[in-house]
Amino acid sequence: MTTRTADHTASELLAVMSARLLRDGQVVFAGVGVPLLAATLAQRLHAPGLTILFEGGVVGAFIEPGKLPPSTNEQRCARRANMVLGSTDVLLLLQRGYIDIGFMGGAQIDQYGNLNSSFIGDPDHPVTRLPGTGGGNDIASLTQMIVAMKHEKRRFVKRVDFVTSPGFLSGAESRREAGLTTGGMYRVVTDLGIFGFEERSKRMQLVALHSGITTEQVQTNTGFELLIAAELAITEPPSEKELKALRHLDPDRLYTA
Amino acid sequence: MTTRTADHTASELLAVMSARLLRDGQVVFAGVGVPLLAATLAQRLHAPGLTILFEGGVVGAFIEPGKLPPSTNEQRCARRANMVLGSTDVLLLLQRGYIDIGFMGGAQIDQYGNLNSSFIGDPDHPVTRLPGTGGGNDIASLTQMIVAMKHEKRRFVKRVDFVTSPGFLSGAESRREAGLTTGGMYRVVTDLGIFGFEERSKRMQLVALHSGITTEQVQTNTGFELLIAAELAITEPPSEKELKALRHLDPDRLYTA
Amino acid sequence: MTPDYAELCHRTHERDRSLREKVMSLDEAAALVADNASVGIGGSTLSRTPMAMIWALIRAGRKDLFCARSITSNEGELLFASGASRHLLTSWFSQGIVWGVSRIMRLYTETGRARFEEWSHMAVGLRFRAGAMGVPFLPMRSMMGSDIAHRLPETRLIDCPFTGAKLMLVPALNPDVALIHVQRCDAYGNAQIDGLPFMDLDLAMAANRVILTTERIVSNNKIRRAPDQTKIPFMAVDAVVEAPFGSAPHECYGIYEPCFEHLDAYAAQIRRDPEEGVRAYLERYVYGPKSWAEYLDLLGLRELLDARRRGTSIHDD
Amino acid sequence: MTPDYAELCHRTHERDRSLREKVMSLDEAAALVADNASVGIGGSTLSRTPMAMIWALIRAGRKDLFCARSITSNEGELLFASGASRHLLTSWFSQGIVWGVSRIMRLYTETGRARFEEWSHMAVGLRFRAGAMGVPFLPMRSMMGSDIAHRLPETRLIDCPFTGAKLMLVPALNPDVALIHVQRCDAYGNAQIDGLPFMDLDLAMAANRVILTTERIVSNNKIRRAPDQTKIPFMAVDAVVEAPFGSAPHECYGIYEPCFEHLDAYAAQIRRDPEEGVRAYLERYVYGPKSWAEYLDLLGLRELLDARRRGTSIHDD
Repeated sequence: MTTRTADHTASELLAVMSARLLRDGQVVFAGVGVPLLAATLAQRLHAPGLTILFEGGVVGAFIEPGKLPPSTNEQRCARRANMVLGSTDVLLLLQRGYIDIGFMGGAQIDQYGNLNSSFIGDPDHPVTRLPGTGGGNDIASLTQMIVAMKHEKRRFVKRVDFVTSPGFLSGAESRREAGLTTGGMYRVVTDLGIFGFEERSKRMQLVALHSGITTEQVQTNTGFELLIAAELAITEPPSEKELKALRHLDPDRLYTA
Repeated sequence: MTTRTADHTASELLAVMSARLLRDGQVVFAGVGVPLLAATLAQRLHAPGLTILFEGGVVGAFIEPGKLPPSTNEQRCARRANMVLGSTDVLLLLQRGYIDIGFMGGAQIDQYGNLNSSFIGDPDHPVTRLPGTGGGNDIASLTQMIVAMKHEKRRFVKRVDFVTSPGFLSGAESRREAGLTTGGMYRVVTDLGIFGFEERSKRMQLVALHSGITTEQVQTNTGFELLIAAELAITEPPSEKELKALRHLDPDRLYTA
Repeated sequence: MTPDYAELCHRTHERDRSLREKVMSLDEAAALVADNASVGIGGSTLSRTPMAMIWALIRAGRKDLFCARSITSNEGELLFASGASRHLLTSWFSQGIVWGVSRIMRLYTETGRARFEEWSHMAVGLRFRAGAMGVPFLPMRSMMGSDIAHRLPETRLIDCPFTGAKLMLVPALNPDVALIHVQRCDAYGNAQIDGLPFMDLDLAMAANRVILTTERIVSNNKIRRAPDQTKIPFMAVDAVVEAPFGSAPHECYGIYEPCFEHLDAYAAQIRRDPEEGVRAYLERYVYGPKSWAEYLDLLGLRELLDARRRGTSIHDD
Repeated sequence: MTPDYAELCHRTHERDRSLREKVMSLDEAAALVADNASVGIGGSTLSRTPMAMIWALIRAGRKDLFCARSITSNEGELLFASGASRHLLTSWFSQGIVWGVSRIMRLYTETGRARFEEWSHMAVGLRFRAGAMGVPFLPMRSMMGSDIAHRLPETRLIDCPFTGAKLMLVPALNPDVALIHVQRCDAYGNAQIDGLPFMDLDLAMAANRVILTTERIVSNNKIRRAPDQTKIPFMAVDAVVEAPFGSAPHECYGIYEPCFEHLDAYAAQIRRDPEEGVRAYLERYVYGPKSWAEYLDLLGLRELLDARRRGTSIHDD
């Protein structure tokens, strides 16, 4: 699978497409990497009143071009923010209902939007021990989610090896029944397209293809049977303005290589 | 009953006698009025390493002579303190076990050291609605207590009309059984003497008489049968040095009239 | 009282939480508070009392507010006597220990004209904190065994599922609106608080709407130069009102101390005749003046200057 | 794990909580931490990591520490590789997202040589907070339904006694000792923290002993001029160690940023050969130097100056 074109990298595509999903006035809790970059991009381009929060405790962040932090717990995140809070307290803002969108990357996702960032293989004898949840579980449990990730068959699986961050669990009402009465997966953005979740079954559903990508291509790169929205959209390719702004933010290609 | 002598007022006696009970190095949570004054006096006289906390959120307070605050929630309490905290957090220090002594005044006390500062008479149809607990209930529930109050028969009753701040409840193990597994009444200081609590029954016990006061006088002014310690002490009258320091702290007689 | 979680979140989602200017007048802010609303009042006793906002609500004729405050001083007397509130939740209610037991509180509660609902100080704080955290309760270890808890059917005594120990659970308190006075905030509502914060941070996050009064509105740039000094985030704030001496005759840490002469005179007037004393006070100081500035003029420049001289001294160490 | 309350209070009462000087050397402070102790580590990821103290504990040959930290970077790799810890509780463990998945973490956990106990970030925070509050648990609304909770027998899922809703209870975590690095504190341990506080305030109050390292020891007079800037009270602190660049090669807000070149080189060395790479690193940077100053000299003045130049820029806005 290759979506890298002469014009932009897959990561750039992810950042631009996810940035477009954010609306002015929203309050967005963003993880490090593409989410931080995309939220900052949205803020610079079409959503100046977007409020960005970071897990490190930053409320109303303003990231400086070329000074992207290596995690959301660095002083670079806090510079010229509106407020800094303790880590627990910033996560409690999610629990109190202050956040519109949680926005993060994913290592492995399944048809119900459950994310795994803990174990590949049997958790007791893992093939790979991944870095873990961080605030991911909290964010995914407590608010509407956008996930940005590269589209690979091994990452889009029928059932994740381990539910680190809950999507719709086993679908239908199971999330609510587990005690998670708010939030849930809203969109998954990949380098192939954009995905929602069918209302009743809560199964992943292709809602938009990126320009030049076919439904077959997406299905081929997905480890479970995809639902396809009745009205399937085609996204506009990243504009020059978007890419220019993005590259201005991340000139060292820290997150967009 | 009169204990006002040419030398000092009853409040001054209370302040001096309670100050003497405090030891250097202790951490004392002090209420407004005589407790604040006595703790500050102890700090000036014999316990320079005494740490004073106020309900308003002050840790390691240093009160200025002549600038006693009208409550422990005023900026005068915070001036040159080591730390200020939120009200809830300073009370949580009690719950975390950081405090050696809780120190407050009392409106009405009973033979088990229960304090009433809420209702005189039937709580549903009170003769007098008093100002209430403030942090009193929290302090008395969570740490060893010293109470300083004027000795009057109507204030020393067999059973308080209402348990605002728990002493030993109905005595013996009842405090522990109610869930209060730490703390309890340590000393009651009045203008007649000093009182402890008998170890098993948890009934109030006279442990020291102020100079010139008789056991009979104390019993006459007490609404329940007092236990008398086997070795009854006689306190030293307030010294000139103590009274001078006290009057220096409260020149306007805000709390020592 | 304990809100359904989805409903609580829904109320928050409905609010405009974006970075936007929300400066308005005392009267405009008063219009955000409906009769019968539950109102959390910031500060404590004589400190950072949102007096200007309470003053505006009484003038606006607000009725039957359910008010909650950590410790209540004579602002509670004015709320009762004006009819703005007939139900106050607090841990302690009197003008202040040096002025003795409140005659107004006694008059209203002993005759059943109003209710003083008593919780321990920490319980009030933990109820706001539970509200701020978005949880339905918090556990604590006081109020057990006392008669206070017996009068509060909303408490629960449990055996800890981890240790078996007895614990008191207190329910979240999420007021419809919080009134908080601060030293400074920007036009978006990013607030800095100096000195004793009391329960204001939890109260702000617990409430479903926050009205800030502030001694001074500062630039967002000033806030963003020291984001670790921000105590209340703009997201939580719905109205910003600049009200100099907004706590007078109470104090505002680092700026002014209480107007003690005024408070002594008030106390004496109440002592002489509670009902008539407070009526006359309301007439003269609350209903009488045409504006907050005119109210301050009645307090008197000499006393305000003296309060300010005493208050500023903490910066001179 | 959840302590008996009387025992918890007893441990606190036994501590000398008086206002006293407690300045000591890194080695003296390291002697306060026993093998097998539970250790809470302040800061998060690359920020305000108490690196000097961790460095001193590894050099002192400490074994089998149970460590807990909000988010763990390469200090966790050094703890595992040195044998100082074989059990780390955290929400995320890798050097940092830009360096990929930690090869050391993988090596140790996948072969069962050490344990990475994973809780959600908020759960770690609420466990410290419960510990700080002196309650056995706190309720929360995440971790439900996920596989994380299934691997944690210490959690409890309850029906809320107030609302009937499902809630997750997480138990208090009261480490034997907390290691916290701050910008400044006085000789008594009154600490001021600039910038992101992470979980350090709760951690300090939760722990049964606190060791502070500080960029600078300041006078108690300076602390008392701004008591509302004190974040950790002296009462909670048992040792104060002055350690300039005490978080290097990590950062300390407002003073220096991370030494990125050093961290990149470290990552490359680990990538080439995890086992040998970390061994060589420990030899050169931890066991090799005679003192903290000599360690800093190995990091290199040029890189420290550059880190400082980048770090101080936040004060220039």
